Amino acid sequence: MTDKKVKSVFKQGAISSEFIGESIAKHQTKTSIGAHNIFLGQVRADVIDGKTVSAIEYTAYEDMANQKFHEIREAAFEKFNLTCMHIYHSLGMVKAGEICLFVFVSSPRRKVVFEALEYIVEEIKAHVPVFGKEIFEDDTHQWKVNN
Amino acid sequence: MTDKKVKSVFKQGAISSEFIGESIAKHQTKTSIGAHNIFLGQVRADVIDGKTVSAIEYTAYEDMANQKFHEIREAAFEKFNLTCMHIYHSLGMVKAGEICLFVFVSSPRRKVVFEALEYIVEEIKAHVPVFGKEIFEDDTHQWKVNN
Amino acid sequence: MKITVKYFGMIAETTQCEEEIIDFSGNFISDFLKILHSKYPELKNKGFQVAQNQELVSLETGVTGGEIALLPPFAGG
Amino acid sequence: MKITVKYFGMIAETTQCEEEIIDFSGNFISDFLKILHSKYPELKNKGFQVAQNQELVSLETGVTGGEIALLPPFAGG
Repeated sequence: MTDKKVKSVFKQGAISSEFIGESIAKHQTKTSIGAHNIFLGQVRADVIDGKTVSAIEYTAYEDMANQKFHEIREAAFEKFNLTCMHIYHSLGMVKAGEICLFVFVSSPRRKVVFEALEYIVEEIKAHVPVFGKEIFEDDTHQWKVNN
Repeated sequence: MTDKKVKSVFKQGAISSEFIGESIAKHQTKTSIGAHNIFLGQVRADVIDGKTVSAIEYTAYEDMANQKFHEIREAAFEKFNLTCMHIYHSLGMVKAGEICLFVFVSSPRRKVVFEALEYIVEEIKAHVPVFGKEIFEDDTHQWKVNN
Repeated sequence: MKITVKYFGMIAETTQCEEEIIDFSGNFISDFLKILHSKYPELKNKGFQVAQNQELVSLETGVTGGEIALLPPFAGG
Repeated sequence: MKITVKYFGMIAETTQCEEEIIDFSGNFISDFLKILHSKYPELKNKGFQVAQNQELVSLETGVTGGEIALLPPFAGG
């Protein structure tokens, strides 16, 4: 499965709502699809010890991360009857309120998309080497850890 | 719970990808949100006895349907820690490939949005009096039934 | 009492109207359906639920007046 | 053999570099980490996983050369 071409999932900066809208539009010619499910991760302005997160700066071990994304993708296509799957993750600065993760799955039937989307998002959170520096308004920072 | 104002969930015709993109954009000021989950129902060009579905014409018992949507909404807010919830359903003609249902939930945490979205979509499918006439390319039709 | 009857989807196709007013003097939903069945014999072959004033009811529910709707299988989404 | 070592996130903050080349003559990942721990004593207090040539490995894995990366907790999404 690792022989197939591995394309990059990363985009510099936030993922825009226009980009998401356009991705949806592109699927309207695929008339075997009956259900889409979309997950969006958005940067929260968490307040920690009285300081507010203003942005997260994402870095990644890019080669390994793209390989992991590819493996997750292949595993999901094997487990679930999906017509399409798209994953995008931000690198660099993403401000609070902006979108840093966009996962989009489509299938003829709805049950499939619910299961597949949750599987993919949990796999990404657990296995992809992406790192997040939570930057506070006073320019101090802490390192984000997925739960 | 039925005392609160009941607003209409229905939109005439298909739900556009631009509308969905704009809905996402509106949530970028809500910086307590960490996760969005979106379900889109798309009309399938199913082939039945050699004839292809070209569109579905939706009708509804509108007052009862809006009341049911409202009850589903209230129940979901009670069960799940949601920041926002939006539901839109088409009435009238929706062509194959176009979107007829848009359900959008947002929460600080991802686990919540997965559970809530599936709950809401299943409730809509089971309890909302919306009817669908599947129109074939030769202008004959059959009535859609949710499974 | 006067009942506003509403028909939807494949049921409206059978009755060839979406709404009518029927004068009714019985007690139960089952009595009311007898009238509809005799007016529209084809209804017997159709699956539908009955709502009275926007709440689903059973055959044993009393008719309270207002609005009765015949709802074919739901197809939302 | 020459090993390219990569550091990320809070680990790169500790080592104050993102990549370096270390000449290594031992056998296991555990041996390799001893070298890093003596060079960067603060690493002992940090949680990280080790990847060799993009695959997670354990302390008992043999060092095969190429690329070793120190990965702090993941924070994707």
